[in-house]
Amino acid sequence: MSGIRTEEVMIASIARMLDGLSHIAVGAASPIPGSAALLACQLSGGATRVSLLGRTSNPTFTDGARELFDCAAQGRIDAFFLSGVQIDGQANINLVSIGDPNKPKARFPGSFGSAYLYFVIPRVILFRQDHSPRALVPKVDFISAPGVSEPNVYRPGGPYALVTGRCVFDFDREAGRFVLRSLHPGHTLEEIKRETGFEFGLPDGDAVPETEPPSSEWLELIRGPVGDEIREVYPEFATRMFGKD
Amino acid sequence: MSGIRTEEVMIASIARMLDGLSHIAVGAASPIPGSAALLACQLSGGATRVSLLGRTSNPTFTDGARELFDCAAQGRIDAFFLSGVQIDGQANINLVSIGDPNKPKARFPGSFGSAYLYFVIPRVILFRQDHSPRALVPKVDFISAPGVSEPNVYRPGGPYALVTGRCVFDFDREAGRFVLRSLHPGHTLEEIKRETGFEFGLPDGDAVPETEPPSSEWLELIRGPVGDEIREVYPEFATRMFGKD
Amino acid sequence: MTNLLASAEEIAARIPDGALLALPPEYAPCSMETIRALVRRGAKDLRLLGVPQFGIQAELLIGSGCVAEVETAAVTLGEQGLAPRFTEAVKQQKIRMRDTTCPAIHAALQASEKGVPFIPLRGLIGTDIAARRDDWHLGENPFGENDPIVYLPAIKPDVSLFHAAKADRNGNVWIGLRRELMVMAHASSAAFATVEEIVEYDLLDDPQTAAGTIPGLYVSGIAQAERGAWPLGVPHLYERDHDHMALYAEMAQTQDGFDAYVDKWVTRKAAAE
Amino acid sequence: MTNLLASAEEIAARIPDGALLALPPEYAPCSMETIRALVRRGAKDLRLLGVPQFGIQAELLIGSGCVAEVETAAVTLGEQGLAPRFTEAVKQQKIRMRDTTCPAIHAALQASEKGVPFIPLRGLIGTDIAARRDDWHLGENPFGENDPIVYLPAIKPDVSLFHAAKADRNGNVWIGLRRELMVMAHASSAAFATVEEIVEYDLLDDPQTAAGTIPGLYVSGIAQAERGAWPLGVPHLYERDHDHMALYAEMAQTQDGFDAYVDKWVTRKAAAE
Repeated sequence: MSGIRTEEVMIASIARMLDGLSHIAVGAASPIPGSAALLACQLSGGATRVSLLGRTSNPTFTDGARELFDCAAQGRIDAFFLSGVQIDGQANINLVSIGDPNKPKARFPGSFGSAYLYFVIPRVILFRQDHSPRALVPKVDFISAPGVSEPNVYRPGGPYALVTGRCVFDFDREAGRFVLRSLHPGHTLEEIKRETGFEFGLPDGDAVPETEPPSSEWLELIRGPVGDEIREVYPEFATRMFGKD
Repeated sequence: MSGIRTEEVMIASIARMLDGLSHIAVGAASPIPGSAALLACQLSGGATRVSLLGRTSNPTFTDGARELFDCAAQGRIDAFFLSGVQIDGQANINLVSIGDPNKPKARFPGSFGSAYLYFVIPRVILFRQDHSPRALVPKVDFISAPGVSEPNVYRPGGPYALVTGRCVFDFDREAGRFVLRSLHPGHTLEEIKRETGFEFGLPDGDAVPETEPPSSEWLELIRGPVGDEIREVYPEFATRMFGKD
Repeated sequence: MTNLLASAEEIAARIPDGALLALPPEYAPCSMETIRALVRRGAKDLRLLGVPQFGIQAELLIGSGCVAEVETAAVTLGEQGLAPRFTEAVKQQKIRMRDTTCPAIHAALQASEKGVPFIPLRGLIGTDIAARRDDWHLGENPFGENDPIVYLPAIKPDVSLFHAAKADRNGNVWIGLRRELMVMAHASSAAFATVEEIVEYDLLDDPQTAAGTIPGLYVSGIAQAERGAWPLGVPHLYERDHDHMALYAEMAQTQDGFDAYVDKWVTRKAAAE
Repeated sequence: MTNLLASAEEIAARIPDGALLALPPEYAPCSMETIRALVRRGAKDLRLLGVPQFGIQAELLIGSGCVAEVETAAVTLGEQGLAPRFTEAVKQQKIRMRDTTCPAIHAALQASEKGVPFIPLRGLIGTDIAARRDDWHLGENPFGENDPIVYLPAIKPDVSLFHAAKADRNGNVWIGLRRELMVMAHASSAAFATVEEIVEYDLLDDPQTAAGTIPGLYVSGIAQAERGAWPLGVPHLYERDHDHMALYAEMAQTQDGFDAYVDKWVTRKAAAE
């Protein structure tokens, strides 16, 4: 099976971080993490529960839109996903605007639930396919949700990793910075340094490992049952990735 | 139609206070007010809504046990009913115990929702068939819910009247005391003074009016459809009052 | 994953001594079969939370010496009168009694459901309930002026226990309009239910049924128990057994009478099955 | 009593200029027919509250100059991209924008539902959302030590507006799993709904249906509007019209294009009916 897409490398990378978790929730505008979560569910034989925002079939929740947030606050959600129009080296994310928020140069949809879920879900995985200095900045223009908090702030959750179209970073919560974990096949450390606007750490040892690409078995799942499931919420993504229904 | 029972005089007295209201709620252990509310609903041609705690048919609420309280707090309930093992002259009610609450001489069920609903429902009608110095006391041993509050306490609701087996009192919120409104047929002012443990005001004018007994039309409603409806929640009361189903 | 348990006995075995145990009132289906199993297993030091009030379910546990503390808005047998074992236990100081009021319990459970440490509530000020609750805080509304309001700490039960008409094999439990059972399950560390029937389809598949269903996500274990709420009722299935409740109310007037009731209806009845 | 209204037009006539108007997101049924009627009647100075986020429903009102202020967690057309009229209105400062986050909206509506002036919420601290909300209060947890927490003031909408699959003649509206619509109705001074169908039985009579029903007590008026959510969808009835949404997203890139869209799909379409 050839022609592995960047999205599929990202899906596999994220799915690996979800192994063994009980309950994964997926928010708005998250087709890649959504696919990763559905893949993790497939790989677990159904033991991993996935709550996919916007899905009408197989509802997890029966108490309305607030339940995702309440459920997370109760500690019943192990992993979630956030992106940002900007992400900085302290894992702050910006989903709102570029420039002065009162008279922005660019305006984006808004913060959704990030300002809450980033605090309460243990394993928040950041994702952003476009890996460029425009996206990965030294300091975000607007903090939708901060990567780290003062020690007295209640915060059982926070950033765990950042998966881009070029590489995977771990987030070191103690040090408050990203550490490069692996380079996607075909990408180089020099490229990452050039395309990343923030400082990041390097892994111990001589070389940066390569991101393990999805096996043919995983690709079959991604392009088969996962693709079918994700189509319900993300029809355009599914068509672009996997063709018409 | 002869042989009007005390309960029926009380039901009629309370129903008169409910005329024109939109929504009346009835709590636990309240068969007499419940019957009055159902009578008011009948008299209104169904325009008055009655929410009867414990009734399974015709539910008003669909958000669980909290909805009665939330609904009241929203200002959507016009009238409610409370009783007390003791009621005092400031309309404080006691539903808990006699003597030291840590080692009570007598213990009763508890305060139910009184400590809340007495504050937020505009027209709370107190009822107590047993009108004796034991029940109507100078000062309650335990305040389940206070009749009056400090001016800075949020309190859109409060006591409106007290209906006993002998008479009807209005409650004067400004003065913080009860004023005798009417004597049930066959009862005298001297008797009320003797049987009431607290001080109360007298109406202007020479004589205390007589409580208007229920008309034969009202009695037909009470003993007919109202009795049928109240039986669902209060089968023993209905059997005692109206005979077997 | 929800455990599919064989009986109420197995649920009772999973409710540890000393647990803060949330139970519904008489009229939301109560798992009386598990209550009896708790009596049989000799549970100790339970702390009972009435959501928001109690009847015979608390009576059986209190009279059997299973209870250390009770927090509730009321304990009553309704038209069968005062709850005799509760009344005596309070008078003899055999249990710690924490009086409260219905909406304070609902609100404090909602606080746990939302993962907030407290929730404010109107009313309450000037009551002897509030005066005797040193765990409540009389604070100010920061958005008002000279506007006192009570702050209630969140209540997070260790276990909530209830009965329902039906569940499925994924642990989803249909509770219909008894929404307080859902708040209890959300707010508690563990939730157990007995049910009249375990159905073979998924209750979440049909949107009509799903709207009244607690997802298995919140349910630690279920067991089938037909007529498991008896002598209480289940809406639309069977009525509260008023005659039996009157029998209980009479027998429980004394501890000896209560013990005879338990012997006949709790201990021996189970042995005969 | 709920008013049985003849059309979405009559609902729009009851939503006053300047109202704080709560609307569901694209995926909980939104009364697009009433949104179009509001554009036709030239509503002014509406303050929109997204519960918790917006799509085309806010776009149509903003682009038509009906809106003074927007409070929402997001505005997006989903897979059809950014919301062009919203984006331009923010950049040109034509509307007051109050950024927030989903759970803060839900919590603030629950506060109104409970009749409390505020509710605490975790998270939020250190965000620029909180830094820019001078109506939020950074306080302390009185039950903790050195434990800061945000206090959110209750939000009480003047009107909430939504669409649903069915209602009955008593004003009861079946919303199934879209429970946030119930919170909106509880929390608002007035609630209006368009529905696909008005049924001739009482939705509260059947306990299965009742569990997903907003009682008429909270509903000021209903009107039938078949396909009233279009181009959005109604779960289990019809899908969001992705092709039409793509057409909208393309036309609305400029104000002229948006005006042409409104002329064709809002103004003229109604005149032709």
